[in-house]
Amino acid sequence: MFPMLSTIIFLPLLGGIVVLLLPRERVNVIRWTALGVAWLDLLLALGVMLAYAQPHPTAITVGTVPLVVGEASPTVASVTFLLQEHLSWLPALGINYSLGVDGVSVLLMTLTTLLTVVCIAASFRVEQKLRTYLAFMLLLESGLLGVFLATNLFLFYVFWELMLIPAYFLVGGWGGPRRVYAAIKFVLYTAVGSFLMLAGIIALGYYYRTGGHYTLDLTTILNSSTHLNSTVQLWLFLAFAAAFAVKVPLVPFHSWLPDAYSEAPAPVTAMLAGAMAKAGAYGFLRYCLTLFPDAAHRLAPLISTLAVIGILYCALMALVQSDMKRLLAYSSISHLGVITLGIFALSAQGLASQQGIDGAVLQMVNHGITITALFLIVGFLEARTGTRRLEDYGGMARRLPIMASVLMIACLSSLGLPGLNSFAGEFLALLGVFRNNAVFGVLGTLVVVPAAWYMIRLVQNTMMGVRPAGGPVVAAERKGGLPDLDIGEFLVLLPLLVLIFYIGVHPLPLTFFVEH
Amino acid sequence: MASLLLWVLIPPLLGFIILGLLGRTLPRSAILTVAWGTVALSFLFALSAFLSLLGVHPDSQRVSDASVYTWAIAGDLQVHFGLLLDPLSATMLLVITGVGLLIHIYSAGYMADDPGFWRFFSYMNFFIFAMTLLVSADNLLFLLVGWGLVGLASFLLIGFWYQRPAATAAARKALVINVIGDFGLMLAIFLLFKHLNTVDYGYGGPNCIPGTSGYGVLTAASCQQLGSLVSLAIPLLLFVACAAKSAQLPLYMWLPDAMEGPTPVSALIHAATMVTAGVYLVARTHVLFTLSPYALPIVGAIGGLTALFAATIALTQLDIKRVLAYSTISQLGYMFMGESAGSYSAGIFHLTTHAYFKALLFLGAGAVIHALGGEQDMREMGGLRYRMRITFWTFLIAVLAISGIPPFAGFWSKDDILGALLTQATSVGGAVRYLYYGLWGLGVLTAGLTALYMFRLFYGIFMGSYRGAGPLKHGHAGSDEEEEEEEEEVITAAGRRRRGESALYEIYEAPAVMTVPLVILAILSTIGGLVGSFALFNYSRWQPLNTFLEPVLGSAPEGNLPLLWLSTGASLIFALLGLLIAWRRYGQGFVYKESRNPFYRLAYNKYYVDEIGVALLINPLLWLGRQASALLEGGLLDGGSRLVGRAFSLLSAAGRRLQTGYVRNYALAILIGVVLIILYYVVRG
Amino acid sequence: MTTIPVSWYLIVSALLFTIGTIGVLVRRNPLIIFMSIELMLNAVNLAFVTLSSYLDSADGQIFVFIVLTVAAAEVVVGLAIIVSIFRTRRNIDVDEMNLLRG
Amino acid sequence: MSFTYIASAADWARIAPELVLAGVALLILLVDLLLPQTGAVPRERGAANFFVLPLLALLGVLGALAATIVLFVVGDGQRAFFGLVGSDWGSLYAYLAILSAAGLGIIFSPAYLKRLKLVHQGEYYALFLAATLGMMLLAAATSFMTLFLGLETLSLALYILCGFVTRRQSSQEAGMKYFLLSSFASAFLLYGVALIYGATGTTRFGARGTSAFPGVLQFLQAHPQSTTLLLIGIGLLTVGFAFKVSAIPFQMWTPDVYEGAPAPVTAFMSVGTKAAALVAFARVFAVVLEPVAADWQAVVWALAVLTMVGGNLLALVQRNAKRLLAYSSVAHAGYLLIGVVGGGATGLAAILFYLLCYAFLNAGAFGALSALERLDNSGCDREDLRGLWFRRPWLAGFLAFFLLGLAGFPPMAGFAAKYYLFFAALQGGHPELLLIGVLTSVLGMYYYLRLIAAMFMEPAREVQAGSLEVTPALAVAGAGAGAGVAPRASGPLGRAASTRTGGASTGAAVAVKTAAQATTRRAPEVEQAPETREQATEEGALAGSSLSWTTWLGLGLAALGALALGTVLPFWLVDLALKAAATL
Repeated sequence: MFPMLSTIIFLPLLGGIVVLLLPRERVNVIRWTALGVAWLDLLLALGVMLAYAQPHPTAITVGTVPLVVGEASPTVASVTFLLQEHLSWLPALGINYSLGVDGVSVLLMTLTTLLTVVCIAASFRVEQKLRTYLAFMLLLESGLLGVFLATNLFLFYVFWELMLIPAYFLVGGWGGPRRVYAAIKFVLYTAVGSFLMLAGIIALGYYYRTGGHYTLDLTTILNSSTHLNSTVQLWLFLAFAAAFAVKVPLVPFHSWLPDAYSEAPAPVTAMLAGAMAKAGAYGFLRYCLTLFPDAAHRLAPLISTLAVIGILYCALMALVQSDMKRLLAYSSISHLGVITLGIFALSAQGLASQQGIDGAVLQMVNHGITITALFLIVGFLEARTGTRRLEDYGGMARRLPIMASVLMIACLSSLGLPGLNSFAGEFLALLGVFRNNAVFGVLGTLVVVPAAWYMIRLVQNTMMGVRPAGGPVVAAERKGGLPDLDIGEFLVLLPLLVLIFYIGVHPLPLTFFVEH
Repeated sequence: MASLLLWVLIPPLLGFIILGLLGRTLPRSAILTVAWGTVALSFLFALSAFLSLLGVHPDSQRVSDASVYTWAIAGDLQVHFGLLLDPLSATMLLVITGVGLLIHIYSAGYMADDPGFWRFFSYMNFFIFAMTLLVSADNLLFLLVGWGLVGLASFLLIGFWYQRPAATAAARKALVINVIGDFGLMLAIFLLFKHLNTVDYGYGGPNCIPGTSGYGVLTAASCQQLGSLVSLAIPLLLFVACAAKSAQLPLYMWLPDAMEGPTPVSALIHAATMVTAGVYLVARTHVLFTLSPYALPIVGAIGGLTALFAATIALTQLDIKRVLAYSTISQLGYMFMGESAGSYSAGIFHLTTHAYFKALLFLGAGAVIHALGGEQDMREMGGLRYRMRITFWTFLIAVLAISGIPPFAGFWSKDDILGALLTQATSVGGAVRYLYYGLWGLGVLTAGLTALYMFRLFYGIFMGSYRGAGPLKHGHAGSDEEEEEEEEEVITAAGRRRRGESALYEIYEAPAVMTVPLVILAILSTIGGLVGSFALFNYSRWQPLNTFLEPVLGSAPEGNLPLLWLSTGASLIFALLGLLIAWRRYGQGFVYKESRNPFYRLAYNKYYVDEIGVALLINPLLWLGRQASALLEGGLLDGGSRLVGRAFSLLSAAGRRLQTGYVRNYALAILIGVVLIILYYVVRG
Repeated sequence: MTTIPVSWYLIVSALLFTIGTIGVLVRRNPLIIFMSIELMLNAVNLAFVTLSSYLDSADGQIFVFIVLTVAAAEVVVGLAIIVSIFRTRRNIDVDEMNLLRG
Repeated sequence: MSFTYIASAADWARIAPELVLAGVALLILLVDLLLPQTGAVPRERGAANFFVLPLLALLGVLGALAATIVLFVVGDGQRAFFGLVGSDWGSLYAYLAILSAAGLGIIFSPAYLKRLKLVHQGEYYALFLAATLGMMLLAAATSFMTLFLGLETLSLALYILCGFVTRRQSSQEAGMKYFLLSSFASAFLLYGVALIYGATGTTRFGARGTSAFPGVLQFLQAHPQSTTLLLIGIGLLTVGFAFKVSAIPFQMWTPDVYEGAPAPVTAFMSVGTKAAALVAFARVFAVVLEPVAADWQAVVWALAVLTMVGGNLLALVQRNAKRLLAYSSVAHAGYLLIGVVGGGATGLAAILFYLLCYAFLNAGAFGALSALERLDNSGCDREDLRGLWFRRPWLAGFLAFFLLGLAGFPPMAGFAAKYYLFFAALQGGHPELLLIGVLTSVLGMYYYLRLIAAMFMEPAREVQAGSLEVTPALAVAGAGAGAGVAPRASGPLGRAASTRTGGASTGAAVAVKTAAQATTRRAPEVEQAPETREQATEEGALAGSSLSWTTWLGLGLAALGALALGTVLPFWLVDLALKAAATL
């Protein structure tokens, strides 16, 4: 069988190498090559998505997880990976090159490829070290796709770390004045978590051994009759959760995020927030929940509490930021809290809530779309005026009507306006949470109020109100440097806008993927 | 049949999309064609839906549910986008599209000079879409969608003149408070789903079997014992949403500020339709409100308090739109009082009549403001009856209607409510009955106050002699920045403007496009009450609205005749009393006197609620946020990370100091290592 | 003639070794330091010979030859280095050599 | 006592790799004499020194490698010369690492020597091969005698190589320090050997599973109760090994020597010595002294922990890249000691595999630095590395690649190796070592990334106040600021990433270019006068991308090796290591 998933993962990597080898002066060739690669990858991913949507009789159910619960009748869901690829790598240690997609990863894979296309297209104005920049973007895509598609824990970890390298270089190499600090802080925070996860993975492989055979294959582990005792589960869960909690991030492990997001160039921030943060949530869902159900049950209140604190606390933080990117960064943490909450919406019996999971995954996609749009718009705005401070703006809608409309739509989506995409995800996730734990549900739902507040503040302080009397914005305007969105920028944002509306009106296809 | 409703929804949506995307490039006539045409179409479809419903017999069959598409399936949650056609939604649709159409027409005149003409109409169309969606949805989720979207429309239209800081602030306030309502509604939906596993309304009789057609929260509510806490929480959470949307205590603050929007917006959204969504929701889900014995009394108490509270503020306001805004709040309180008495049809009835006369009031006020070039202060008005005759007469009709003077519309509906309250008070037992007596008293008192402040307003605008200085040159359409700069000039020149009678002749009646809707609404305000109950005259066969709504809302408790007459008499007397006082004080024209009466100051300053809210809630929250941002984020987390880094650096630097570069030190280190190891072995061995 | 107990040899060897160690630590001239190291090696040689004789095993004696050879080689290399340093610095005090530190 | 000398041809065949090296080393000395050293082409530039000799040395290494591989395939794995030298797979596996490092070191040498004008190359390469030979002997030693012999062979050769840059005081100092301290430590080791000899009556190790050549192992298996003599012997032995693998607190020589020595030598010795010493360490402790493991495990455990923590900690604030790598190699020694503590086949296999991976990464990193080092041993400070990416992108890229590999990022070899090692720790029943290793790796990540940040994310260093030169970068930045784009002129990268084209970003671009030139043309700092002129020409050689092709070859090979070891090869290399470890 054609190794479709490997192709999807490694195509950007190869593309990145090709881009690096192109002659430096041929700037347009470089840009379009990178974009072409990203597009091709998106098309492949869409192909896989379509294939996945077909009824698949050949699917082999590879494991069962006590995961899904209807209110009355708990049922056991099966995990089915399609398009599996399997190559022996280090069988002695249970390490294999195995890939596969299920409904969740097919969505996140497509999201990643889409966001890469968008972010690369949005990076057309980058001039500094263009080839390297684009190569790193593509490498980042490869890493992310690997994370979503790997079904062997070792392989997963390899990709998990692999995506850190380009992210580090992108933040640190092309970022703002405090980029070095931000980049190193980002990597170190992440590293503490991921190294603990590494310890966890090693230990997991060690515990899942049968007669001297170790295994790290998810499929094998899920089918295994070995049942870890609850203490081991607890420690392993914590080790894994450390990595995911930093990546998502959960409060109080989020200190790296505002720095990294605000220092990185806008398209990179968009990738980090849109796609990379999802890797953490995906990890929670894919690994923490399925591998350690008992520990998840025991620790769900803890994680949920952190998530709720993060939701409300970061909403408050977003409310008082004056830097637009920091505002969005905190909003991002707040929204990801909802996702985490949805994932850990476990019932009293420790079974996950289908609505919670559906909503969380939906929200991963939605947040990816929305936050990307927001960061890109803010990036466009900053590129025109050179400032991100809200106080410097005001009344821009008159000069930038299209940008104002687009920003408005993205903000509305972000604040969870019913009828737009985020609402669908948030509603389902919070519904799931509420069903199983009313307190978390209520507190989580409360976020809609500050979310509306800070998002509207963002729109109003930039686009509405009185125009500032002086400052960088006026200076930019005097120089004529304040044009509205041009066609290129608009086209970059267009797919995101379309999805914002489409998913809001009809989220069914997405929930279909999650449930099948 | 219900699929007909789809055609009510689609035209305004299309209108919004067309105007939103292309409006900038279209000529005015095209914009108006699209905007009017789509709403008119919508109205026609609503009318035909209504008529088709009338053609169905028996009455209990007058319900039709059409599923359009599946929104999402998540586990055992299935949400379909479906439309429900029943008497309630048909009535609401008729009111919304009808009044909406009139206001669309009116707006063409009012907004004629505004550069954001296209934007205005696209938002207005969007609002019609959202509101029709809200009332025609057949499940709570799409109700929530509509609920949120009308909030958005309201936000967009309040902040229509986005360069005015006051407008944007008002818009933000409206949105945030409305979102608090959404929050309540979401929680209510969660709670219902948790216990009943569905978000559909359901139709037909009680149905306890999940999955069957007609199963829904309304039909299944009685099946399960929900427990007293849950059965109280559900209606209260729903009422949080209603209170936010319908500006009830304590979430009413946004509505007066919302008057920053263009006046047609105030008429359509903040008087006639959107703010009544709460009333609609209570009526729609009244089954849930009866689950707990405490729910309806609480609703009534809040409604009654709001009615009185807002009326007292309205007594003192000088901005004519603010007077109307507080009057709206007060009237909405009335509607909730009526519903709390179990007479939901009375609430809906008042909703419809209120839509007529309050829209008329706002549009009349709009005409005045338009004529005065944006002036909204009562002190700068007076004597306009000579220059604006149509406006004068129609406004008078509206004032009479709202004051509850027979035979105008308001009399009938208000009477219905008060009668229902008194009936309820006499029929229920226990302590609750005192509440209802109290509510009735509040209602009667408020009726008097209503007449007082409305006639104060009326006299202030139209009677006496003109006190202003002619129309402001630059009116409400202040969104051009060039104009902004000139505005300062006008203000500095204001001192030189002529004042008094001579200036009056610069004022002209509004164009026909504005006066025609006024006339139509005046007619409706006059005869609109006739669809209500004639129970007062013991003519029980003539209560078309009640009968029509009965399959949905159930029958209101039957009152006895003397009681109803007592109620009517009392309210009429109070209303006339109010009128009399107003005539005595303001009959010769409104004179503003600074009053030192503390109660007056209190009411004039709206009981300082906004200030208290800002001081107690908003500022501490923001302060907390800023402190946390500085201390927790900057100090503890970021500083902590740095501190850890610093600690390691210090350790490292200390370690480096040991690395002296002297061979003999190194040798010593080796020796120390040797000694330690040997010591270990010696001790061990 | 009474045989001297093995332990005495070993004690002497240990003493020699210790003296060598102290020499390395306290002297600043690399030549003398190196001589101290040679002393340590010879202390080991003494131990080897003693043990070889005691155990009646040739290994120890062979080892001594190897150590001697190696020590000779070390002398060659060490002196070369010292000379080389002396050429450039005119000073071979080890306490002067701390360009590299930290 | 009777001596019988029987050495069969098979015995000689078993040490074929060593023989090849010894032969070629002698050959090089001969060829050096025969090569034309005078005439039209001066020594400093002639092909004789910079092509023939290194090629010969490389051929020697390749020959040894070939012999190793042949032995892998057809060798009998028996011990040679009455159990003095092993030819088992474990030794052979160690040869792979040692020879890889030697090969890379040799490839990096010509360019470096040419730049520093070091002409005595016959000795250089001969000593290089001799040191390699010593390392192999040490790794393959199955008797304390051969062990000591190997140790001294490698040390003696390295003393000279470290001090090879005679015009550089730091180089001489490095040689001297290494010489004194290493001899000192050897004496302890030797004393330990003597005591063990006294306790067990033999200097042979003895092989597992066979009693053909009985040794210490057999003795201990028979008498598992340890005597004081034995214990003290073990303790002193530990010191000797700990010194060679630079475990804390015996690590102090490491940074000084690594910094002072010529970079290619450091590249070689940092890997080779460590590999040889660790294999010997592992063999002696985890195999031979295994019966008394309970006695020494605590000590080695403490050494491992101290070394992991201390090595990483000390590296944190290092600003000199060579010293930093030296401390990092200390830290890596700590990780490797985990394998010794964990023991068992997995632990030993993990050590072997780690060493092989580490060879490519570390040699590569030092090799990249060899292209930067100047005669006065400067050029490797973080300040010098700032903005390297803008001046020499590929070199910076390679260095970053190796540093990331050392930091343990997949897919480079470092990660796979570390994974295996930590796994071994868990399997050996030491989860705490796993945890400590993992956490100290975070510390490690910081300094590697900080160095990378300097190269990639910081502008080339600004000239200190008082300097005569005003860099064009500053001038342009100043002009940019004058034009009202001050916020963007903050650094060459500035916000150019997301800003649209405008005066500012072109200004920034110019700033980059000129800054790069400025740094490369930067006048040497105030140093010893005689060196200034040389250095000026040396700077010329450093400028631009005029790296010698040999350096590129070395970097490329190292990178390829590191990548292959991390991704494709582990499949069978780990299996092989596992099998090899069983034969140690």
